[in-house]
Amino acid sequence: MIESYPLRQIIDDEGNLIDSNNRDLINRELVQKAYFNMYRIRTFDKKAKSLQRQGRIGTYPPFEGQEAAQVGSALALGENDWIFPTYRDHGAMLTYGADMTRTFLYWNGRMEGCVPPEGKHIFPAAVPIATQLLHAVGASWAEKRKGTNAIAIAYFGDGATSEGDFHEGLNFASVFQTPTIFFNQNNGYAISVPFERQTNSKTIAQKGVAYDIPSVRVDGNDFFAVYFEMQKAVKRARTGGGPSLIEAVTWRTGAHTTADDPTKYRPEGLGEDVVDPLVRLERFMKNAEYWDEAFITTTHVEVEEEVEAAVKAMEDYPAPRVEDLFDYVFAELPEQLKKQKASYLQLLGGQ
Amino acid sequence: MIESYPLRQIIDDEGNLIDSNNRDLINRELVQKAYFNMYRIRTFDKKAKSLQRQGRIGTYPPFEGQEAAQVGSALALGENDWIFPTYRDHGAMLTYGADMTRTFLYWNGRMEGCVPPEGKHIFPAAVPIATQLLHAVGASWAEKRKGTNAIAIAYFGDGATSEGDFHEGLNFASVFQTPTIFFNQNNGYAISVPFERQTNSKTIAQKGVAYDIPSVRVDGNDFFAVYFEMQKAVKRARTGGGPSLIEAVTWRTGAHTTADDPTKYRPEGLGEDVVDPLVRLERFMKNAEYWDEAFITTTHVEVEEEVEAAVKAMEDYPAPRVEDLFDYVFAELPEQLKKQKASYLQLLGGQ
Amino acid sequence: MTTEYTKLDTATKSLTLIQAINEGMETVLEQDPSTLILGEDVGKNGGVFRATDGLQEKFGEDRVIDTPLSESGIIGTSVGLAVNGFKPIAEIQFMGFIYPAYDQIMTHVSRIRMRTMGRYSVPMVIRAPFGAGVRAPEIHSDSAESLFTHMPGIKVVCPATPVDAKGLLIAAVNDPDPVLYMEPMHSYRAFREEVPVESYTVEIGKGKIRKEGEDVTLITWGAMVPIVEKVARQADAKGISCEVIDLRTLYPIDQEIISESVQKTGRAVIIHEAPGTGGLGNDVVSIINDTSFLYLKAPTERVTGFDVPVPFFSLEKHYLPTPERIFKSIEKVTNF
Amino acid sequence: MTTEYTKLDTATKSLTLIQAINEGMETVLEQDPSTLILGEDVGKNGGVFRATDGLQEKFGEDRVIDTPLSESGIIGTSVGLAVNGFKPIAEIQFMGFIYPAYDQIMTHVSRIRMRTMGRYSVPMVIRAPFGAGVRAPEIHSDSAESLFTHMPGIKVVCPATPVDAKGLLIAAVNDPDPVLYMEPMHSYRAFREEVPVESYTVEIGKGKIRKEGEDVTLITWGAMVPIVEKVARQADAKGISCEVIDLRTLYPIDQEIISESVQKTGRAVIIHEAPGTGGLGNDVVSIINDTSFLYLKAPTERVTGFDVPVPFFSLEKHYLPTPERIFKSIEKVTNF
Ligand SMILES: Cc1ncc(C[n+]2csc(CCOP(=O)(O)OP(=O)(O)O)c2C)c(N)n1
Ligand SMILES: Cc1ncc(C[n+]2csc(CCOP(=O)(O)OP(=O)(O)O)c2C)c(N)n1
Ligand SMILES: [Mg+2]
Ligand SMILES: [Mg+2]
Repeated sequence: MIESYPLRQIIDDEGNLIDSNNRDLINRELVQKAYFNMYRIRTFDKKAKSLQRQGRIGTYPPFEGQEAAQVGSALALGENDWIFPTYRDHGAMLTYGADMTRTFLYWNGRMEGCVPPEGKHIFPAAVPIATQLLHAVGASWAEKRKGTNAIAIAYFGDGATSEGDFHEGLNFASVFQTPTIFFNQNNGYAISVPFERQTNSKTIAQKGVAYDIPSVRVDGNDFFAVYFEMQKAVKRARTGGGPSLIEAVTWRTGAHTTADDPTKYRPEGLGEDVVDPLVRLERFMKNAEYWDEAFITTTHVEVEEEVEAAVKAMEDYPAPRVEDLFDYVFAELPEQLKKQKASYLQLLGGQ
Repeated sequence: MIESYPLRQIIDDEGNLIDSNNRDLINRELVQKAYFNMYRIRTFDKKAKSLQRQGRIGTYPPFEGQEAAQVGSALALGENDWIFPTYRDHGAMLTYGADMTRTFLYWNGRMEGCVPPEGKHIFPAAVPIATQLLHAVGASWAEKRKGTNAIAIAYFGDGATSEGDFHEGLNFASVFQTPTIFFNQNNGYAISVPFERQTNSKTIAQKGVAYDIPSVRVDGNDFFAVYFEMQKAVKRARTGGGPSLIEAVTWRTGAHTTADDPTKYRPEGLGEDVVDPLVRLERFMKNAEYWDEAFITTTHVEVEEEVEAAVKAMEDYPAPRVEDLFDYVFAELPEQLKKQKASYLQLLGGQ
Repeated sequence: MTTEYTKLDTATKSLTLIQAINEGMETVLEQDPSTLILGEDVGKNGGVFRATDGLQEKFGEDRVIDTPLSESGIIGTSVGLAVNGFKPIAEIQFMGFIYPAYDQIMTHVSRIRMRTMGRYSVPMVIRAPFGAGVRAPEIHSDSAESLFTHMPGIKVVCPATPVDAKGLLIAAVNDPDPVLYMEPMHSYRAFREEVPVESYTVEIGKGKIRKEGEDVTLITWGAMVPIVEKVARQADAKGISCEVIDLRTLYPIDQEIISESVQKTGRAVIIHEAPGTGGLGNDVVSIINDTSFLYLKAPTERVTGFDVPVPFFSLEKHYLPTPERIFKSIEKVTNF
Repeated sequence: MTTEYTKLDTATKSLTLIQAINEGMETVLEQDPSTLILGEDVGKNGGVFRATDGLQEKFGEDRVIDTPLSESGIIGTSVGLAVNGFKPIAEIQFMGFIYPAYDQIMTHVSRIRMRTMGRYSVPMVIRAPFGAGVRAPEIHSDSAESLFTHMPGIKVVCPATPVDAKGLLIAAVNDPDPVLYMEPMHSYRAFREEVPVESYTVEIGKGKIRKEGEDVTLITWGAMVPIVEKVARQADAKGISCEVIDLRTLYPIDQEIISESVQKTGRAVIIHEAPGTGGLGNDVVSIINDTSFLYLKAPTERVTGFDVPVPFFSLEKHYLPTPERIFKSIEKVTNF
């Protein structure tokens, strides 16, 4: 089966174009967008880890190593599309337009972190594994019913493919031919469980066969490969071709979360041969003469400033309101809840 | 995909051997066992429908048309295997050794109907769709752990393939290489929903690809095709080859249950071209000179007597004990339940 | 504004409960193009109980949708449809088959509004026939309301009569929040009532006094309502005047109707089908404890399903609260 | 025979709650070759909380099994293993992730013994960390006991201390019926206790008086126990003598320990983390109503999580019962 799903690549580990025919697909604008966003979310991720270590935010699941997959997929989307991410996809969310301050707030235990910018269809990160696949199917089904050409993308990990909702999501999408992209980041591990013990198939892509959903396997650390395969799937979805499954093979460089210790379960040295996707892009930029020191410097300065500002805004954010515990459960507070709120606020007030 | 899963057949609709090389696979004993069991469960099924119409049992889901699939699969099992059936698989259960009186009792709302004969591993029929697949995986996993060569078979319908438990079951079986046979009866409908709207794949067999589970598609109305494909899967399971998926393509001749009206949803005439599996077997017996009037007559008499006796035994069965409502919830009655039982029995006694 | 149907002066039709549900759905499908029905066998077949009979014919396959056999799928895709402008009415064929969708309901349906501070919401209705007494196979007869009244973020309603069935259905669809709409299977075709032809709503969160009385308050809902009413009349005949409250909404519960009645009678018996332990009856005991302690002349009684799984149907009449058990409890609170 | 650990005169070790759980599992894996552990990350990783630390190393991959990420799969295959001679100890990583397995637990785990009249049974233990207060992400902090105490056919236990943790774990594994074993995450490493080195059991179905008192009975379990004990001591200091009951088993509940205490004190406050509506607190109110009505000097109070989903962690301290809320209720029942 694995032969039916070769790993699609555009650039190799050294940053060389594998097939020179693809040269024309790539231009400066795209390369700079890729670099800017990958560098930006890498910086965010590093900052988040360091904030966690200092106790300034809660447990945090780093996405280091998955930047090409997250940026490559998010940049291929259009304005009116929908994204349904997991807890590890804040890189994709930020790229698609999520607010960075709010993203920090999310990891600081604030529900403000789930509220997307007005007009952006960014669903809050799904914590219960694989549940969001069905939401993406429903939201894109709604677009199809409305007759727009907007689509939805569901992000999920290799571990998520073991849950029933993965299966039910792909089956619904296929039966109703919804414009949904199932974007899998196979980062080799679900916490401590390696992909080989999660399932017995050699690829995730082949799972699309069960639903007759077109599927590909792509090098998830190759920004261009991800981006171009995404474009094909996006086009298929927009033009009535139904759902697609993309397996982006990548690697979780760090721990599952800041509370996890991968030395407990990951053989030493494993993954050391994986070339960091940002390094790979940099190599390509240098090889293909896209390297522009001025752009790089500006990017670094700009991103550093943005991240610092977001951290400051997060820390200066007004304290959570106790009222928020009650006010959003229903559109209107039921009588009982009103009483619970009033009596608790009174107790707090009296202290 | 459908080309990869041709419908395996041994005899055609006219009861002719398709490939004469297979002649030696078949012998009188097998033919008579097939006929006896198919005729027996057909008679049971007819009786059950008629009892339901007379209000002598409750709602009943007939399996008419699926006898070759149920008998062909059950006869391929060994003494110590486990079967995990659905509500529509009483034909397979009876063939594997379930008690007929108790089977009638089941459909008369009696839990006695769930108790298999001592030493027979027959799980009660699963009503919540697809849940039993996981039980079969667990039970066969237990056999593997014990080092026996016993296996388990899970029966399920086409509709069941849409549930998450179908997926989780196949994934577990594949990961742990359990000796499990997933035996699907694709009878064309899940209540009113035709197979084409249940899933978008042309076959159920191809769903095995998702787990790298060997899968075949077999003519489920051809007793021999089912039986021989089952034998292969059984052998694979017994010899450490892990799970198999068998799609037996068959047809639900009648209604989903006695409470269902298929004319509401099934196009007139659909399925009329399907040759009844018992007729097909009879044709083969006649063509291949296995027809033996004496055997047929004895079988009919014997089966009629057995069924009548079972009906009588069901109707003579001691009335359900109110105590049974309480006594089997736990190994030992908790205090509260003891009180509930005592006070209810007292109330009943006082009437 | 919600109009109590009793105030309507309008043409009526004699309908069973399930016909009233069907009419309610027809009404909202007509009124609101964003509504759609989805579930197993709801389309061509019109539902295994015929609740959606004729609706696909009238509104098309695009509005009344046969789904794959997949409860988590039905609810999970409904979430996506609901956040993106549609109002799904999802049918779960029997309440005992809602469990595969429990995760989606618990972690998403009920939480999306709160976690997004109102940016997203999922106005949807989940319909589910429930209850024992119709000689159904295993798992078809569960009463699972407690699993949802304990789940913050979803409302739970349960009509007992055709008039309430239509009005609560329309109210549930109009509600900005998710509503579980429980249908007492046993009452589907048990009796008829004159139901207004036009559209109306019954307010969610309000119980109804089905019968006034002075000595004991009987609190119940769903298929137990007609049974309790009957017992109440028998008790009256024996000189114990019973008031019967049909809760109609199980969350948020109408605390006032309970406390007012119990403060008047001083005695209460709660009757429901689900097992007593963990049953909603305990919540009602708490409400009485909290609001009416000093009025109580006797400890509150609960008459419920026993703490056992709903049995096979040959024993179900012993599982369900019987008139005898109810009456015994009425006597007990009266003679305390 | 069950031996209350207090009767043991034996060597002890100072352990945290999670270490005691680990020891309990080690004990049963040693004692009974049919036991096995399965779950997500329980093997090589030793569990995300290290509850199964070292066990795979000691007992092998065949006894301590890393499964795919699939809760229904874990419970469903455990059913098959259990009916065929094994005793699975299934870990659900956090109680908020038990919902995908709810169908398997509700329709099979809890019903197999009854529907087969005892021919098949599923002696298995489902372990699940639960509760808020540890700054965990969404869905990681649910207290879902009511969804299981309302489910006939399964027992529910919840240790509050290391000694109970080990003893209840061994009892749960030895029990012929399925047991949900709830682990108060917040107490995992909060304190230590001297725990007997040898094997012992704590009887399922028996609560424990953690502190004696005369004026008010405080009833609680899990991570609330140490908090309630502390409030009780403070109340004592202010002249209100509090008795503290740790239920330990949530089903079948120890009615006697509740009624005896309340009949002595005449006042009760129930404290738990789950939302009040549908919470187990209501069952306790019913037990008091049923057994001790005439002894009551004040309506029973409940201090619980509010009727809202467990919030993001910045607000969780407001969601959980606080010492202030508990003390206010103690005063309320005292001054009634
Ligand atoms: C239903 C459910 N079960 C368990 C968990 C606990 N959990 C959180 S992340 C995770 C592993 C997910 O692995 P994968 O899908 O590969 O995504 P990754 O973390 O590698 O991005 C687990 C088991 C959960 N969040 N939800
Ligand atoms: C979880 C669950 N959902 C719904 C049902 C109601 N139901 C009973 S049988 C059935 C159709 C099953 O179709 P299929 O799997 O093809 O089996 P068949 O009845 O054709 O043998 C449905 C929807 C159920 N029993 N369990
Ligand atoms: Mg992963
Ligand atoms: Mg079928």
